[in-house]
Amino acid sequence: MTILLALLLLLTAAAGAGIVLSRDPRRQILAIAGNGLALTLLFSALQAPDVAFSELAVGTAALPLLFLVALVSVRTDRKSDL
Amino acid sequence: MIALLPWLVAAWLLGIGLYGIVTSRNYIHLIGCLNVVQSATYVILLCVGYRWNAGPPIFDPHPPGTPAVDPVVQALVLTDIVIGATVAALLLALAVQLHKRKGTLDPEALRPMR
Amino acid sequence: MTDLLVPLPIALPLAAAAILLIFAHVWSARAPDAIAIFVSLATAAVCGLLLPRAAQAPIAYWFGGWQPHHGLTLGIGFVIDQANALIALFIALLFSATFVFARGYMPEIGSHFQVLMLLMMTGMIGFCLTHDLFNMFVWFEVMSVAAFALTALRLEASALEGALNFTVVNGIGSYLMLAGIGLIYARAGALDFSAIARSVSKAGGDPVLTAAFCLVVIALLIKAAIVPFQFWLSDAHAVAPSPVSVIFSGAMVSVALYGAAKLYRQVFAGDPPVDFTMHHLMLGMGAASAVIGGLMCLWQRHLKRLLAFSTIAHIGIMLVGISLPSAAGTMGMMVYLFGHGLVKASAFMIAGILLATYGGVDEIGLRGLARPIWPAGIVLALAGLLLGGAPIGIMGEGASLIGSAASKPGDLWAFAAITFASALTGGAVLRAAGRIFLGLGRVPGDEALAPTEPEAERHRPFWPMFAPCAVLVAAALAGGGSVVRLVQHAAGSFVHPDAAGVLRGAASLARGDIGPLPPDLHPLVPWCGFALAIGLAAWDLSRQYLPHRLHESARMLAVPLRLTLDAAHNGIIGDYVTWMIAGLAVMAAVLALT
Amino acid sequence: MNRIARLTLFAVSMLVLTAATIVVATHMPTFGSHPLPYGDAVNSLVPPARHISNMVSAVNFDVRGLDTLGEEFMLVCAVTGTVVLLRGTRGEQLTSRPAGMHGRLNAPRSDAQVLTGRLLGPLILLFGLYVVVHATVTPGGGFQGGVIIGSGLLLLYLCEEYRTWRWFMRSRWLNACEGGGALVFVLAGLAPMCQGAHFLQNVMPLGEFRDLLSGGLMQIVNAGVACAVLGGFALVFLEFLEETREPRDEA
Repeated sequence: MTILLALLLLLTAAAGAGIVLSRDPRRQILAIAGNGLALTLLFSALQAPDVAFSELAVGTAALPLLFLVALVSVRTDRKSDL
Repeated sequence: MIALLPWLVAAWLLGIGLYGIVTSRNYIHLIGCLNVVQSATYVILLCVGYRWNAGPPIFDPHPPGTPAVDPVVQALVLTDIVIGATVAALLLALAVQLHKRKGTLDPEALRPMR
Repeated sequence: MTDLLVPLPIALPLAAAAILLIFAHVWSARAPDAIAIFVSLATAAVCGLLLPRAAQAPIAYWFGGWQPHHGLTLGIGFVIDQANALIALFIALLFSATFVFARGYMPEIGSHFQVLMLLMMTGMIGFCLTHDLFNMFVWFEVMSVAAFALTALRLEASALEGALNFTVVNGIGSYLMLAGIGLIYARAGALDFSAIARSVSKAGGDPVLTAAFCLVVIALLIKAAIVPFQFWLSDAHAVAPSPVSVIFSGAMVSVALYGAAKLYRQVFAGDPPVDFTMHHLMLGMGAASAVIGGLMCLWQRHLKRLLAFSTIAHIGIMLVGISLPSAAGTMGMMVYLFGHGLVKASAFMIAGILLATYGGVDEIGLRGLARPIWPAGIVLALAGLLLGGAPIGIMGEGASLIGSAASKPGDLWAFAAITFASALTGGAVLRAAGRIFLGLGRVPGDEALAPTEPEAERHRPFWPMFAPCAVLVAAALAGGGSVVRLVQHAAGSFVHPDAAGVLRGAASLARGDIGPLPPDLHPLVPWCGFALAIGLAAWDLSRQYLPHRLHESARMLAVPLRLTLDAAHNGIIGDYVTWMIAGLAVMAAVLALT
Repeated sequence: MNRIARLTLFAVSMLVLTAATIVVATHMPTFGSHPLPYGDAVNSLVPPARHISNMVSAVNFDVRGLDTLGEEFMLVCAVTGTVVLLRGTRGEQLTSRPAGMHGRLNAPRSDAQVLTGRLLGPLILLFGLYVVVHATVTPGGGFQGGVIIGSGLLLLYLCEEYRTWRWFMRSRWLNACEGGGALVFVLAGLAPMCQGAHFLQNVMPLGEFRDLLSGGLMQIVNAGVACAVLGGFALVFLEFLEETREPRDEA
């Protein structure tokens, strides 16, 4: 259990760094979804199924979708520089 | 070591998120970094309420009275997740509109009114 | 009866906001305005009814009926003492006045403007009344999120940028606050103020609790725009719609500071490192905010931006009041909060009137144009006099309380700083009033061209806009004595809360006394600052009559400082966040060195 | 500040803060084995008092229900703000009607896409509903279910025609759903006061332990939260998607 928790904590740290370091917004969406997944796993290991569930719904689905839709809106814009 | 790890991971997330915000050249990327800062708070809160060899605070198969982790912090994190998602939506809306007005998402290309 | 009243200050506006939203497509153009005015007045009435009850003994109310038992709090409580009730009443009244002022402001977005404003009011009231740390955070967020959205309402590029900076900086602040709450929970295992206070007094000097205090207070100081966390404020206030700026400056920033005072006096009272942080670091930060805000204020020509910087200065003065060891400082801060709120709200309303009538707030561009609406000029000049430190009205009383608390040998520098700062802001506002409404101070050459983008707000009739701001400024002038009496009574149970009583389930009026007030200042002292304010205004307005070289050399003296400060307020979010982190680091370093 | 100055200041501050973090971390209570008086009290007192097995839901909807009330209205704030900001240039008229048929978002869907969507869509909505009603028994609840349904509606967009989707998604319905859910929550708080109880006090019959309908007032609050979250998320997605229309659609 100890090892698993430690690994998951490190995974979360890496996933967070992944979001920051993926400077291209398109790639960042994947990183955000990955971070959501890492947090979901961590929360389940911390015996928080309710929170893991919402993180799954929000962090891996709704939030990346929001970023995606926002990015599409920006790219639809004529003056786009992306 | 495991005793310190949760707090160090939380501090790391806070620090790397802030680094991302400070150096970001794209508002959408910056909003993603803000989410990293926020995930630090999830880690702190849930780790504070954790207890070795305890089950989830849901007494469905097992009867009430079995050792369980703290339900209060979990409720707080649920609230926190909503806050994060909604603030992100609001920020994205601001960024989309700003891009319409200015044609760029680079924070350093923007100068508010003096 | 009391039990029926307590939840209403939040339940009423929440229900009204929900109803306004559900039927958003049904309302006629005027209905949302009328509903919002009615609901905010009703909320004020409820707070008014609670006030005398709270004066007898603080009202403790447990939501969901989860009374604490055996000293353990499960649920969330509201503890309404006289100070909380007063602030809630003030917020509701200020919102009522603002809704009257804003009638017909943004008909094109339907009832959404009123929904957001009502929710912001609820957030502030909940923030003041609650007795639970996380609940305080939730209401703080309600207030913040509404504020973020309202800032950008005009959808100009500068409004969007201002709102983005505001949201990101304050968002980071609220996550820091949440991290602090996590640390407190780890140590105290509780979220109720009284329960945390009990743990703090047991674990005196614990680094975890000190760090938690810093994190939570930083979030509040970011919202209160204290140097070096102040950068977002001038960007946001200057571009927000005028009714929203009225609320931001009049209530939002000072309410956040009130929260900080509450945490310090009621939760972390007597913790040595916290005391040290407050009395040394915060005192310095307050004085720095006052001076930097005052200087920047003097150098602005965009009236709303000028007023925004004066808010930074006056918030700094309030922080000085809180961080002085004497309880009279805290009491002075509360008096000052009401006075400043009323004055600054009316000043921003005048700016709104100018925007609606003349389509601009550039001081030089409007020179002499606003003569026809001279009553507004009188109000702006009165606001300038009060901001400048004239020892009259509520602000004067508050300033003299803070001043007398600061006039001890070790703190005299802080006293000098706040007197100087308030003279600077007063001078700036008086100068603007003289130039815009009297046409004084002709400016030669290219300076006369407005560098700011054109902006305008929806034209509305003058008198309905003017009435609320005249009422506010009249209240600020006339209310001095009665507010001081009320606050003096309230400050007793604010500074010495009955924590044990709350945990038992029945709070009683504690030792109801803040000790002897320090002796009053010499009656001439406040007039000195005031004279400086008049002098500053006169200097700039009469510059066409002064020798050019004299004026020019005085200006050149200030240039290096001005350029440095201007360069720091550059609107780049990365810089703002860096300054914020630097502030955090300074705080940590100071604590580590002791 | 230029980039180098900013990074230097940032690095120096972070160095100081790292030291502070290490000091604080070594003083933190031991991870996983320190007293949790609040949580333990909830775990031991609430199941007999409220007859439900999911303590997180109990804290969210009952013990600390006021937090959730505030959170719901914060959601309302953020959604209202997002809607107002995004609508700004289009105006509401264009949002309440679907845009013209031309434009890239109305690209034809393949049969496989339509089929998957028609099979998967209802399943997701059902799953969301299941999550909502099981709030008091198993993990999940109004919030999670609301998000699932709100985002699941997006699936309809991906596989059905734009017109069909817009027929489902009318901003005034979603508005009413969002505001209505929030109003239900406030009323659920006010109603017990008619009986002389406190705001949000759980005075309804509590039902059997572990029963689907246990928890009394929590069920109503849960339903309100689900509505508000569903409406809010769907509204945000709707407005963002409207934003992706080609400019010429608006002519």
